[in-house]
Amino acid sequence: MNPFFLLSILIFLPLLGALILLMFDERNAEAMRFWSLAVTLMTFGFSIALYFQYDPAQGMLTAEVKDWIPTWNVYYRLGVDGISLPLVVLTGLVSSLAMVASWSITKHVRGYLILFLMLETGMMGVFLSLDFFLFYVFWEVMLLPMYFLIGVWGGPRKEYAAIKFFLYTLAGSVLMLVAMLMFYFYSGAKPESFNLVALADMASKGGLLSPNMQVTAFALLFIGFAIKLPAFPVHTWLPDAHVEAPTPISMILAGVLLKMGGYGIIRIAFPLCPYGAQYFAYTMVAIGVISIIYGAFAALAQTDFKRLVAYSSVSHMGYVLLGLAIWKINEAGDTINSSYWQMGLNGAMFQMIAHGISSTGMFFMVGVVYDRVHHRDLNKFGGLMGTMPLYSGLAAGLFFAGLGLPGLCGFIGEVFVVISCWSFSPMLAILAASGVILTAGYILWAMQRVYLGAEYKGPHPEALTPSNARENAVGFILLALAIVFGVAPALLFNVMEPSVKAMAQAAEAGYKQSASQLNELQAQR
Amino acid sequence: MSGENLLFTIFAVLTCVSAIAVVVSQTVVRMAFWLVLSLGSTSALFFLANADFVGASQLLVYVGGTLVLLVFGVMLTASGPYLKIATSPGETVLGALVALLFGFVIFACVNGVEWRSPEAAGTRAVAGNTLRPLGLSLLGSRPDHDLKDGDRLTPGYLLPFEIVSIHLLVVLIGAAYLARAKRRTVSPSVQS
Amino acid sequence: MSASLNAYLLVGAVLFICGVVCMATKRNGIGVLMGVELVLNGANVNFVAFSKFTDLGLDGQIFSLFVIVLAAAEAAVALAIALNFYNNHLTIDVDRANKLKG
Amino acid sequence: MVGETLRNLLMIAWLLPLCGFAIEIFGGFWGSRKSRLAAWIAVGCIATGFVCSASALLIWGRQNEWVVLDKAGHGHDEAGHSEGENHAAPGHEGTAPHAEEHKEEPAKAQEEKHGSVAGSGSYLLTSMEEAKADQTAKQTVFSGTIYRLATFGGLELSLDYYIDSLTLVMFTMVTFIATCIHLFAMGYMSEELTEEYVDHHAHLRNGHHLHRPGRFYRFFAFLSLFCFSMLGLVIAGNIFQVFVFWELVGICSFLLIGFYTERKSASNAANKAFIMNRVGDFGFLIGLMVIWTYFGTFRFGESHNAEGQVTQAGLFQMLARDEAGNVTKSAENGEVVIGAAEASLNPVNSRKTIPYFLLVVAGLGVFAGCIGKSAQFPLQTWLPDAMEGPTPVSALVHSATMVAAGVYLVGRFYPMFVQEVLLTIAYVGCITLFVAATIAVVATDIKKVLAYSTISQLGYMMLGLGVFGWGAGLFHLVTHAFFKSLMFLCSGSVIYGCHHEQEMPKMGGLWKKMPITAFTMLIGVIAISGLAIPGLINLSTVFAFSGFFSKDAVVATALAFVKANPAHFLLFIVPLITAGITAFYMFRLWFYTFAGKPRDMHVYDHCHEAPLIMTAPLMVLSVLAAFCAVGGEKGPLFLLITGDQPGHVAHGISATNGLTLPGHDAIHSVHGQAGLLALIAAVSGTAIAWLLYGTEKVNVAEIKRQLSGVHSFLANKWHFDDLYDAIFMRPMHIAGKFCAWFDRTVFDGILHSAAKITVFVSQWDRKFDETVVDGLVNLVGNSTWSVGNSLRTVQTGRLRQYVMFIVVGVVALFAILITSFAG
Repeated sequence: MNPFFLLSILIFLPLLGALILLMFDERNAEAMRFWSLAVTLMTFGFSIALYFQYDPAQGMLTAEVKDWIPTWNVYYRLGVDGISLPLVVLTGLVSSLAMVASWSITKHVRGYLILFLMLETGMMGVFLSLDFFLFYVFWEVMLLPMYFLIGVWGGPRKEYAAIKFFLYTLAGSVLMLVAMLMFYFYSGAKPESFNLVALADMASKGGLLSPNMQVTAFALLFIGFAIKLPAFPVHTWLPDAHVEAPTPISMILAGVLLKMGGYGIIRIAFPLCPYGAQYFAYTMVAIGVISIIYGAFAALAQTDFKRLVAYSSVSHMGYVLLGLAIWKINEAGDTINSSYWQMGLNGAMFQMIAHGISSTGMFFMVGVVYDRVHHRDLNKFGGLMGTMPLYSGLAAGLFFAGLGLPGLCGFIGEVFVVISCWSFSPMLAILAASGVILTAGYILWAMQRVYLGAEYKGPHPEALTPSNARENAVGFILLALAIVFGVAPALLFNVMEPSVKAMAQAAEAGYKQSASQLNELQAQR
Repeated sequence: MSGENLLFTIFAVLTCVSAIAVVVSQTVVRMAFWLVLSLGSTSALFFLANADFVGASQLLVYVGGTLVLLVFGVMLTASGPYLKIATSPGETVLGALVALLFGFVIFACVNGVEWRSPEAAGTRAVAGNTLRPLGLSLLGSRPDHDLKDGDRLTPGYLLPFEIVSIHLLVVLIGAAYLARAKRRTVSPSVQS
Repeated sequence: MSASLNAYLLVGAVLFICGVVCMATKRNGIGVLMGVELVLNGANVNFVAFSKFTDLGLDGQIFSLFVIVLAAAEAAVALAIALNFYNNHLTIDVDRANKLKG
Repeated sequence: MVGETLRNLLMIAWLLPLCGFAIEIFGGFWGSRKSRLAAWIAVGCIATGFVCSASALLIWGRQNEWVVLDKAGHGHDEAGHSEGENHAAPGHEGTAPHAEEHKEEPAKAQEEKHGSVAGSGSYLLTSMEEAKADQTAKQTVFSGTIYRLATFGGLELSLDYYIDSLTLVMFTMVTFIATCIHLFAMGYMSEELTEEYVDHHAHLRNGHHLHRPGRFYRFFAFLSLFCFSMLGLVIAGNIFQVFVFWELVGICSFLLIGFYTERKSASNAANKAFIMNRVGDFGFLIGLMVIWTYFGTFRFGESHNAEGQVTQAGLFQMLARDEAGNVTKSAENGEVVIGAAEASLNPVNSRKTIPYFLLVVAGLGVFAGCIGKSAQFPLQTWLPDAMEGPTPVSALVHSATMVAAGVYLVGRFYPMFVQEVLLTIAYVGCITLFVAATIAVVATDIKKVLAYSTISQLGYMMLGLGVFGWGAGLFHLVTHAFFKSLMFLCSGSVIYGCHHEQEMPKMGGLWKKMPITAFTMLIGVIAISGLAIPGLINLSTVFAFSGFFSKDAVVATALAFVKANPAHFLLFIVPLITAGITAFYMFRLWFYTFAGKPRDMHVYDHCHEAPLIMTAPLMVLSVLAAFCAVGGEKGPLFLLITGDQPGHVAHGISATNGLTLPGHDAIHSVHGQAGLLALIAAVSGTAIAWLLYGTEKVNVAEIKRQLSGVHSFLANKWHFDDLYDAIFMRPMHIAGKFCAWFDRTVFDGILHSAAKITVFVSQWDRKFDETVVDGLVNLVGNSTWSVGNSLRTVQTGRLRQYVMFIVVGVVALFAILITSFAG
């Protein structure tokens, strides 16, 4: 199939599916679920097709450019490269699995499914758009369904969580909007453009923004994306949103939405303001390290199972930020740890995918027991290994993946990021490495309290029936992927590495240009 | 005083006097009579002003049609006390005052404006036998303009003509609908 | 008194003022209608006079023709209304038709 | 070609257990809890692995014509006779019978031909096998890449293999012991072959014991996974791969310790083991980071491209050492030179040097991992707790193989360690061996005694490595693996026979009930104690079991070290004393358990000897425990292990400043002295044990009472657990609570107060809106309304008036126009 066409299909197929859902009989929830599952699976299938069509050597595959608002030079511009492709496939996968997990939703099924599919459209759009304006639109498109999905189908404090999520994300996107307009009006691009590829190209030649402007623009973008990531100290929306969201939405939230922060940084913030990125590199790494440690400590103290997993996300996403930013230069403006930085970038990208798998799995596993006993108090579990052996085995596998066990996906991302970090800052590297102890601590402790032990200590012990085929299927798929990526990370690295390398080299060149401009300015003074 | 001027003076005076008579008459029937007189003499004025077709129409339509209609109306409604509804003296005085004021305004306008003569505009004044040019202009051709400019055809009054035709049809139907005999639905108590 | 433009216009003015006063003073609905006819006629006289004495040309006559036709139509409808009014209110006094009073 | 064959064989041995694991865990054995099939699969896999490893060892030996064994013949002529005699002796870890056959002729033939070349075996690190035809015969080290994980610029991460004599010995040893233990476990775990297993150690809230289905298959699956991980660790050709499998053995250990998941103590112990290992791994990771950043590669050996050219030097080649064995320092900045061969072989890094202290950090980092894994001071506390696992696990994982991995790694990574690191290793080992031995003296749980003994012995190995006895430490590793697995299995047999009674005070006199166990255990005890009979055959030899030789080697190296560096005299005194303590507590264990009168008749009456499937491995292992080290440092095992020892080990390091490390000659010169001292210590320890526990003439309880302070100190394990609880666990939990609190109160507090401020502001805003803005609008509206209201009277509804108004209006307009224009 024509790849250009494929990209649009990926975005709009879920939306089309949502429209067709309107024709279903309201009472026939089962049919609607199957239809939505079929739509998400088709989308996933198309993303797989894209994966196989994509040739890592060709770099950015810009496709599908159409006029949208020609007066403002806004285009419907889609494209895919090694950075976005894995995330697109991940989106397809997590959506499908979350849809399978959505069988437990019985309230307003049609509305739920429609919002769900709209959400998928938004997510796909964010990862596929190459026009900043389009990106921004999809970013917002994804926000609303999420708000309703948490606010309507959530837990007891759903309104609070939904509003918190909404406000945080909105605050981020407002900052992003400001930065976007900076690029548009102050970029020196004539005619003014939102074209990310063109802007990145200009930036790498030093012609986009002046160094000082880059610092401002980067700070704006970074805060916007850090909220989504989420990084310390703007992470507090995450535990609430995760805890209150229904299981499938938690899966999507952890599996895909958090990745948008990292994706935004690597796709927009770094290429467009390399000087700003370098300016904030140490800050970013420090924030990453703090997120790792702080998230792990906070997770250690939780008694709510889902909250623990949520804080583990904060901790794990800290590695992403860490890996992205370990870019060190010397006085001359040359990058001195080029290979290590690329390793860090790749590791961060891998960590995003790995976290997408392990965290999705962990949330799903929490959801499975929550569906049965309707509580999440860690101190009131125990002995699930005896009553639900298969489920516990799968859960253990996924938790180990989150723990960063070799052979499972979490290890590669974490370790690659950490060992490449020394070249940037030994102290931060050591702090980041200490995260492995804390991670082991909270994950093992949680597992001990939930799965191990002689007997279940909470309410509704009779409801603890062995997991059904649907749940097992989701668990198996995720665990299998965790193993596959843990054993054969080259599957991803082969796709990502060329694009990441190109990005890094462009950023290095752009920094050098900006730095020399700055030097000239100072010399004139 | 030429014959034309004489005739004009006679009819003009007749027209004005009849019109004033319409105003001052107290009964509807008399008003109708004076109105016929006034309109008839107006048509004579039209003839004097070289507007023979308009004058004919005036006679036919107004004097022959409209006034008959009015007279019918008078007859249909003129039952006993309503035949003569007196105007209050105050209103009469007010009316006279207003008439005077308004008359002053119009007279002032008429006399205060330097009207452009046809010679100054370079056009031919309309003279005699207007039936043919009127018909042509209603059919879309303006002989008075077109002949002068030679090659330019203006649309004339075909479209207004058609609109008026339709309008008349609609009015016909509407009038028939409104005036058709029907039962009285409103009880006297509703009237206040 | 010569048949000049001003003379015609003065005749038209008299007709017009009479019509207006008629409208303003007659309480009989039919009387009001007659006032309207007078006003229209005054206008017609002016049109025709302009047609003759100015560069208005045929347009003046055509306008007066339209006015005549429309006046006829108006008269027909107005009479129908007057008759309806009479049927409903058992009077033709226009002062009784004050339902629109604010 | 040989390299590929070796690689393939070892990979089969390595990957088979993984296949076994997959089959056992996913094979649906939960449907038939009474089936032993899973166990047979596991045994089959690991036994095949053993066969492959043994054949690999043979192929390797034949390929290089047993050059390593020949080296000894050349180096120590006077030992030639005894070596020849020892050939006949059984032993040498199972492959010996075959190995000996092949060894005879080439060994003689080589004496003339390649004697001098073989002396520098470690310089033969030319790993591409077909590189030079004439060297092929003597090549002993093979390395290469199995599988690439990722490449970034010049950095490459891959799974590699690095095969030398140490790898092969470890492979053979691990697979052999694992096979024995698998077999033993089939008997030991047979209670799990049921649908209704009653766990007497897990109590439900209603006071009943827990009933659950048996998990026989799962145990063997975990064992197989462990074997896979352990072998992966041994074959690893780069330090990163070591780390990968390091973690994997850690998780297997976690799974196996926590095998009885229902027991709180078991899962606690599993967690403790894993987390303490992670603490060590934290250091390991730091070491990895330094190495990665400065060397740009993790590989031990050189990397090659498809044509066989060397593309990048390995770690071992990069660190150059001068004649004296010191690392080469740059003349410019005093930093250590990297990549002595060709600078271009290190394409990643522009750095050509590494600061010396970072080299120390890297070494200490890697060693920190070893501390965790090998339960060295200060991370030793997890190992005794790990005895919560089933006894075969203790035997395999927590004595013979996994915990020895730390020692193995120190040995493997030896070329990268500088003097300071080695000294640290030595002191850590020294402290560990003493602390653990003292605790073992007062322990009463049979497995705990063995656990502390393991820690102590691992300390010996570390000490040996630390004082430059590369061969001695690893030699002790192998011999210890045999006798300690033997003793653990014996204890397993006792526990099995006594129905899961582990407390020695309840035993006694079991000699009569379980003779095989008691006898094999005695062999193990003698071996670990280091008893020997000198001059049985002739004056220059001793007759002894394996433990004597290896411990002798360690002590001798320590003595040589102390002679060179008198300031560190403790490094010799402490192990010497501890040798006595070792003999004491081991014999205490044996006397306590097997000798004397039964102390608990209930236990005694129900006690019985284990079935053949459990005793057979005991007997096999006891033979090996006794004789595997035959010949001592001139015996085949030691020579095999040291075949590829790092180049600078043989000569020692004579530093101009800092530590002097002893070479082989120095060690050899003090060998007899050290052996005698160690023997005296061991004999005295044995004698005291016999006095206290064997004869029952001395009142042990009275001694205990008089030394109650010391006793409780020791019984509380030197209060390490309390200490760690106080300085690590509690602060960690407090920090966790603090973070959670901080999140809830501060961050959310800021958010909420921001929200409150917003609400407050909006309330004012609302008031402003309602009063000012709405007021204005209302004002306009109201005034309009009132104006309209006042004007409504104008709307009379009278037609005629309207006409009048129009007229008046027109006139008025006119008047206004006129007046305004006029004006």
